[in-house]
Amino acid sequence: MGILEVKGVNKNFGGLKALQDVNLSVQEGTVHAIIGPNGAGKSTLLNVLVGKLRPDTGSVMFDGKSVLGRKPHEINQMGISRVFQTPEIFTDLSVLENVLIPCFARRDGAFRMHAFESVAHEGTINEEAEQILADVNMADKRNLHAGSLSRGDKRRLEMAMCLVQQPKLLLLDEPTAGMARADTNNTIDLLKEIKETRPITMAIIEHDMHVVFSLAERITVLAQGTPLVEDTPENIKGHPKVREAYLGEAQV
Amino acid sequence: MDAIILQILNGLDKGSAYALIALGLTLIFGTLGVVNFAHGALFMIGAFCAVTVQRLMQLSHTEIDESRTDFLGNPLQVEVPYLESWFGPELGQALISWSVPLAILLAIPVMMLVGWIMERGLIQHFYKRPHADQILVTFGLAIVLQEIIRQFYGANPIPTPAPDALRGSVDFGVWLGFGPGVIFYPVWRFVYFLFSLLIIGGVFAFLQFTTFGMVVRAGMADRETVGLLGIDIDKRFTLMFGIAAAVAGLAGVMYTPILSPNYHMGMDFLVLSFVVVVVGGMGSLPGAVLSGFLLGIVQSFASMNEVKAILPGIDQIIIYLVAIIILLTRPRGLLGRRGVMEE
Amino acid sequence: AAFTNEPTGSTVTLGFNVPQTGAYAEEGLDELRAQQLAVEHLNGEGDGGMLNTFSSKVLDGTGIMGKRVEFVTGDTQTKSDVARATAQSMIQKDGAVMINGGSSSGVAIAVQGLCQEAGVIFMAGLTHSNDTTGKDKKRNGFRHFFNGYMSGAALGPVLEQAYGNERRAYHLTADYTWGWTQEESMIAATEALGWETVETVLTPVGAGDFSSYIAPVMNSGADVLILNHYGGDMVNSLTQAVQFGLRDRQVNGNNFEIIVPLYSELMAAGAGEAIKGVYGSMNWNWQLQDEGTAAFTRSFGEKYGFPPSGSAHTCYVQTLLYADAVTRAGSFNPCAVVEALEGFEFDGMGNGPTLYRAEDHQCFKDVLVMKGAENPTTPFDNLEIVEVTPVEQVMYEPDHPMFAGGDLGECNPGE
Amino acid sequence: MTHVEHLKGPQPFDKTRNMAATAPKFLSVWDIQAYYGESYIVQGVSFDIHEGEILALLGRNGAGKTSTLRTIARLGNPSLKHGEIWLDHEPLHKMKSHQAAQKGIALVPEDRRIISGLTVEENLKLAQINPPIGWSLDRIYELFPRLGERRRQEGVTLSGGEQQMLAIARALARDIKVLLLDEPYEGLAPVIVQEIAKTLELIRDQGITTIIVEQNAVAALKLADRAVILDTGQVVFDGSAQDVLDDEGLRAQYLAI
Amino acid sequence: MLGIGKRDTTILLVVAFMALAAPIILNPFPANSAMAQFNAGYPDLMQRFVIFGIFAIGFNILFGLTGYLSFGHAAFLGAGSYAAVWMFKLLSFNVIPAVLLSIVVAALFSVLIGFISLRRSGIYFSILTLAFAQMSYNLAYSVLTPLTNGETGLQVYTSDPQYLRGEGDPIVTHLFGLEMRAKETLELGPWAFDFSVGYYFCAILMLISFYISIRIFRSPFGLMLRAVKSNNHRLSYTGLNSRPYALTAFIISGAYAGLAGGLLAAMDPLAGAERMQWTASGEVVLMTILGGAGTLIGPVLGAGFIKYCENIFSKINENVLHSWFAALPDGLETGLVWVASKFVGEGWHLTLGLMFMLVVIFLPGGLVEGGQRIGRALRRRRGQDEPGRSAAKEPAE
Ligand SMILES: Nc1ncnc2c1ncn2[C@@H]1O[C@H](COP(=O)(O)OP(=O)(O)OP(=O)(O)O)[C@@H](O)[C@H]1O
Ligand SMILES: Nc1ncnc2c1ncn2[C@@H]1O[C@H](COP(=O)(O)OP(=O)(O)OP(=O)(O)O)[C@@H](O)[C@H]1O
Ligand SMILES: [Mg+2]
Ligand SMILES: [Mg+2]
Repeated sequence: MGILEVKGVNKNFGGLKALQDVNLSVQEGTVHAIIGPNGAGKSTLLNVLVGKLRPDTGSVMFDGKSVLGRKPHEINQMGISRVFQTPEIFTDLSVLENVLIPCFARRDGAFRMHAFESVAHEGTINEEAEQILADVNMADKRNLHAGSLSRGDKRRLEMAMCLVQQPKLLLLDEPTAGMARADTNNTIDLLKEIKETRPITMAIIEHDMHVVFSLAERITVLAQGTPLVEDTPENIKGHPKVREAYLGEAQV
Repeated sequence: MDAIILQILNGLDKGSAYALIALGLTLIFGTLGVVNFAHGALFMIGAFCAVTVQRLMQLSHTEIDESRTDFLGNPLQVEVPYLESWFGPELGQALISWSVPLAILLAIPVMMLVGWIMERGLIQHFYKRPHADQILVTFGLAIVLQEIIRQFYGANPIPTPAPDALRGSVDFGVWLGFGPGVIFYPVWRFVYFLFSLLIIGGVFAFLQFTTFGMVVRAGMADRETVGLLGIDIDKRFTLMFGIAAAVAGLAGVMYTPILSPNYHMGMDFLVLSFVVVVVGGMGSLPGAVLSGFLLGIVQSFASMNEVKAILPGIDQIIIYLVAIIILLTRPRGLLGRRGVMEE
Repeated sequence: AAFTNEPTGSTVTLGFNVPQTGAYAEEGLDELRAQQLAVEHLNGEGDGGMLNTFSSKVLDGTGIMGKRVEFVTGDTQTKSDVARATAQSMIQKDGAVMINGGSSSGVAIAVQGLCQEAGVIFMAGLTHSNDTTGKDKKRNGFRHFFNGYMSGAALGPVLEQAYGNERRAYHLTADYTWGWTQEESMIAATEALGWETVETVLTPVGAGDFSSYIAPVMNSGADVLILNHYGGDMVNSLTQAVQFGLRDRQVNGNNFEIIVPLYSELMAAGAGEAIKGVYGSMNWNWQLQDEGTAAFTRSFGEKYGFPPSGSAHTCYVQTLLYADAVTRAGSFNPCAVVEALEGFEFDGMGNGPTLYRAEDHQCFKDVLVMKGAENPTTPFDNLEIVEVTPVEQVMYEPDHPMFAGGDLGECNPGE
Repeated sequence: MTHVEHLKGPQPFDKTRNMAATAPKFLSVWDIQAYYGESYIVQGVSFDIHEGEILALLGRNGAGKTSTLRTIARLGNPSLKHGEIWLDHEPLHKMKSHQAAQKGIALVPEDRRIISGLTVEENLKLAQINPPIGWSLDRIYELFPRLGERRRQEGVTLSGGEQQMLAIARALARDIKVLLLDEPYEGLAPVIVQEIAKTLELIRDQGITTIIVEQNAVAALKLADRAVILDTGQVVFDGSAQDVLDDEGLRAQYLAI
Repeated sequence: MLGIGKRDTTILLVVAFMALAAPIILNPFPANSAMAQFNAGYPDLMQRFVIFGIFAIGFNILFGLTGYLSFGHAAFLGAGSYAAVWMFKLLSFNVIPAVLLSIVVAALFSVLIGFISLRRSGIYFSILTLAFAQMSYNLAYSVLTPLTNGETGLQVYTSDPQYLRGEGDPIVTHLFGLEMRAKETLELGPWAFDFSVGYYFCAILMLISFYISIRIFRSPFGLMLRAVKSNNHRLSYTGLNSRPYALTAFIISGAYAGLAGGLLAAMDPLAGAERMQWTASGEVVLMTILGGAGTLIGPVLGAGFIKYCENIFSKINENVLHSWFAALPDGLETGLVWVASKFVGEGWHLTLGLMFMLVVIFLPGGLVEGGQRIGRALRRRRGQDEPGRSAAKEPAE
């Protein structure tokens, strides 16, 4: 029994079958990669997991509880965090504030008044936030407006926002897309380090095979809304169907 | 039965007024995304185009009538319109009485010009600014326009009757098979109703059968990208603004025989027109028109004695009540598009 | 000081609180013109206007009790809140001893209450609701204008003569205090003639388009429509009723008629042709033939180029009356002024002999019944006087049920 | 040249400053300086490209690549305060973005900028409203069959990769001289990346000049003739693509690969 | 100090100083001089400054922080006023129960309206709030007259019960016997300064409100509200429920509006229906934007600005203008008076409209930005300009 169990999930958009009978089991503490051609339904699957979309049929169990029908914030409070494909950050706030918010969310839950405390006086929370910014190499940008960051920096910020929540399950939708190679490598290291220091499970969608094969322990290949194969990285590399449908002549 | 038909008629012409005002507003607000608090002022300026034409046609020279005296006991100065002295009193008066429809000819260029100046001079700098700033600047503009009109025309309502030929009312019931004298309806209100259908149809056709509408919608969603595709969106926005101003102005011109224009009539309509547009759904022209007619008819029915007997005062709040109900049951009004002014 | 804003220098300040923006702006500005003229006359400038015809002769053109009259103005916007704020500023900042003006009952009652609390004299401008000198009367406030009851009482006989005793009336009434008292008064007056009241319908203030209220009138069996509306509402409802062809119709064998209980010159101008032949009442009109009216119309007309409106007259007269009362009392103390004005009888200010009744501070004088002129020669005589109803006919007891419930209270001189 | 000098008026384009190449240069960017509000981001970038060349514009996150492309495409933000851009003897620096586009510039922006509220097909049609018009819709759908299948779907609901295809297709729908690609491979499956690389070669064969910004530097360099590397808004390298591929020191220093 | 940062403390101290010294600061001109027209230091206007300041501060907590633009806040102002006047009518003229009840009533009312309206966002939310407020206004104006006394406004009559009224209690509003209208006038040569009890009562409440608003701005709660404005979507995927945050902000700002309404009644015990009209809701929106939405002090500035125009400019009539320009040659005088009269007195709306436009065109951040620009210009003079590449745009204070 994995920490995340997806069973028989279907999702149609009008006539389009975006997800067809998807079954997926992610084991606690592993890094599970989901790859597949564009439009295969990977992001749709993540949308189902975080409550952005409701599947037409099927069940999604996390940690033994169903996530279906819960609001996104409730799902997050269960321990699922997500990095989006197009960065979702608080563009009007400073970089530091962007990471403070998830810190508070983790400590205080979905809603708490706290109208009379001062953000500046929250010692541990500020420390945590500073620490994560240092981890993603953004400490020097802490006072910038998040909206004025370059695209790569926005992605790093969003990663930081999710990591700082110390979720049980971290969903990463192309976390390193648009990131400079050096930072991609840093990110890989960071994710590896986090995985070693904390009990965290990750599901990652990536088209960058370097990232996938550096991190993943299991890989599910999704094509046209259905899982094609699920296997270890080694086997996937050589899988002829996968090569044809997805990898092409890519060097992996 | 006749009472119901009468209220439907009333609702239709109230509705056509709402729809026409909302149509213009939706072009600016729902399509260009500018919260234009000066829209009422455009309506008002249109109405004053009619007043201006009337005044022009009544331009007079004075003749002294020694046989009568004025309030100070001096010989009476009689104003004789030039039109009367040129064409004789009968024909002259008849011509003057056509000033409201004739004002359409003046209103179109004037309103396009006003729209152009407003957009180029002011609004274009506010497309990217927060809605709050748009509210402040257009509200300021509305006040300024209103005060300017007041300087010229005073604060009192100015009677602007319909042409003699279209004045009175017709026995509409007879056409429907009722007895004579049961359903009377003013001719001018029919004219207004038909006129608004014409304008609404025209605007729809223009936006539907040309790519203009699509480009403007695209431009509103993402000006920058549209520019990258070689389209000069500014020009189209300006034109759109001009059309919206003209629609508002024409609505104003034709409404003057129903409502004597005064300088603050725009403000009086402002809130209502926003309600109509939003209930119709942001960004939807059919929505605005539909909601205009719907609210007009609902309001007419709410003003019936039978209804008011059960719910006193319902006619005062019905529009808002219906607005609340619609917005709560349909998240984006009747036909609103997703993502327009939802943040 | 012995009382609020006791004038200590060589001048005395009056506060003219009128609407200068909003729907009643023109009315307010006309009041302001008259008030300014009154100040000129008090200070001995101009031709003296009604000072020459006023039966009390204590004013001599040297200001009030030798103090030169100055004035401050404010914009009420026809909102009670704002009107109180401007009145406050006149009292607190400018040291005004008297507030005069306004063109709606709500504002008048609100400001009257304020003046009572602050300890200054209030001379109400245009306010026609019975309540101003009825349930909301105050010792420090006086009203020169007539009221809804008097309109009804004056119109009654004229309507009887013109339209007979067998009419059926339909009321459209503005849905607020003034409208209600006006409707009540008109119903009382017309039912006394034997008329039947078919229906009374409340209409929202500022409705703009009254078509859905007018349409049902046609088949209600009524043959008279009474529009208890004022200002823009009256202009619109009357114009639209005419547009619906009501006046061209025959009902119960009678010509359908429309009545507007309260007329004003500006409303008449706004309604244009629609007023032709429509009856209504008025406090005063420049076409009156008495000496006072002639004198005032002349000095106003020469200064501004058009004749004064009824509300201008009210404000002008009240300013003079206040000055006169102070002079007769020999003091600016509001309580002394109240005493001098209560029960004061005079003549020469238009409308013939006039009484400021002590019991309710309502002014009693002749009331005019007007009719829209068929062939006006100038923009100023679109209304004609059809009857000057003598004061006895519009008199009522201070405890008349329509005015009951109020209490003048004590006079308040302030600090 | 200082800021003040610039204010005196446009400087004549320096015709003597030329690269060693033989073909006449086609797009010239000369000392452009651009600001976001008060922040100085593009700090005097200059380079030239010859007709039909592919130039790879590389650099770290925040180096100013996107800003440079946006400046060339004449978008208002960042605002160009100094410098000149010439395309085929046309002074782009004096134009607005729609005029530049009509002269043949096309930018495929980094976040794709698919227009919400419009279908896939409308997004493409929009590109063909003003001349010059390029590929027909049929031809586009032939190249990207996926878009053909989804032509009635609202553009923004496409998957990330599909949106990228649409963005490129939108550029091809116009008859362009210069294609500015901002991270075209981002979010695309490896097979598609290969497809697109082929398409770009096809585009080059048609004589379209291309500037490509890409984090996948190796892929970009393989495709490109020349490379320019930016760092903090300044050009730190300008040379042949092969040189960068060969020079490990350079790559390590500026690209960390 | 007081649990707020140094900069905030400074702002608070400045505001406190300005508020407490207002009777002097606002009366800079000798009482009999021609410029005395511009003096604003009389109790009624000063009270309005701070009361509308409170209204705008509260509104800013909703609009400035969460971005939800309510067009119906006047309903809470009106509800507060009515509640307070009813307290005067039923209990006594003591302001404490009145003000407390006005806050409670407005807060309850805002729970109701907020709960429903917050189901929608953006313009749909604005129109919902507008619709509720307009309904309240229309009902208060006519049908609810027994409760509101309609057009005339609710006031206290001598016949009202006033069950708690003590024997010697004043018959005007008071604080345990201290009359709100009581004032001390300090005459210094030609200058006269009025220190009124009512004003200081309001000013102190304003300072408390302002302090609370600073605390909210700097609190985690305030941060969440700003996050709601910035990216509601992200907020929910971060595990936060934006609805209760927005609703709480709505209720807080409703309570502020109620307090303001209660104070209006406490200073002048009359509550008119037009306090609930859309123009009144619009006014607080304008105040907030004009001053600078989302800034601490902006709304107070905006409120002061608009009330100043309304009360001071509208009173400058031609007579006053003539007295100003009397020294000039006749023709010039008439000309100047003619021009000036278009902008003051009956033309004061024109000035207001122009001011709105000018401020928003030239000072996109409102009056606060004007202040910042002056500050920056001064600093630049002193040569402390920061160097080029600093994208650091300080988040609004
Ligand atoms: N709201 C929607 N309405 C209609 N179709 C949709 C919607 N959302 C997604 N789709 C379609 O569903 C399919 C799956 O989309 P999804 O975003 O899950 O793909 P993906 O695997 O994440 O692809 P990529 O790697 O390109 O991001 C796509 O073809 C897309 O066009
Ligand atoms: N709208 C903006 N306002 C202010 N500064 C901005 C803005 N956009 C970008 N910047 C800043 O300009 C610099 C250059 O950004 P740019 O987007 O050009 O970088 P880039 O090279 O494209 O980076 P990436 O590879 O991450 O996309 C960055 O420091 C960024 O923070
Ligand atoms: Mg995806
Ligand atoms: Mg970039």
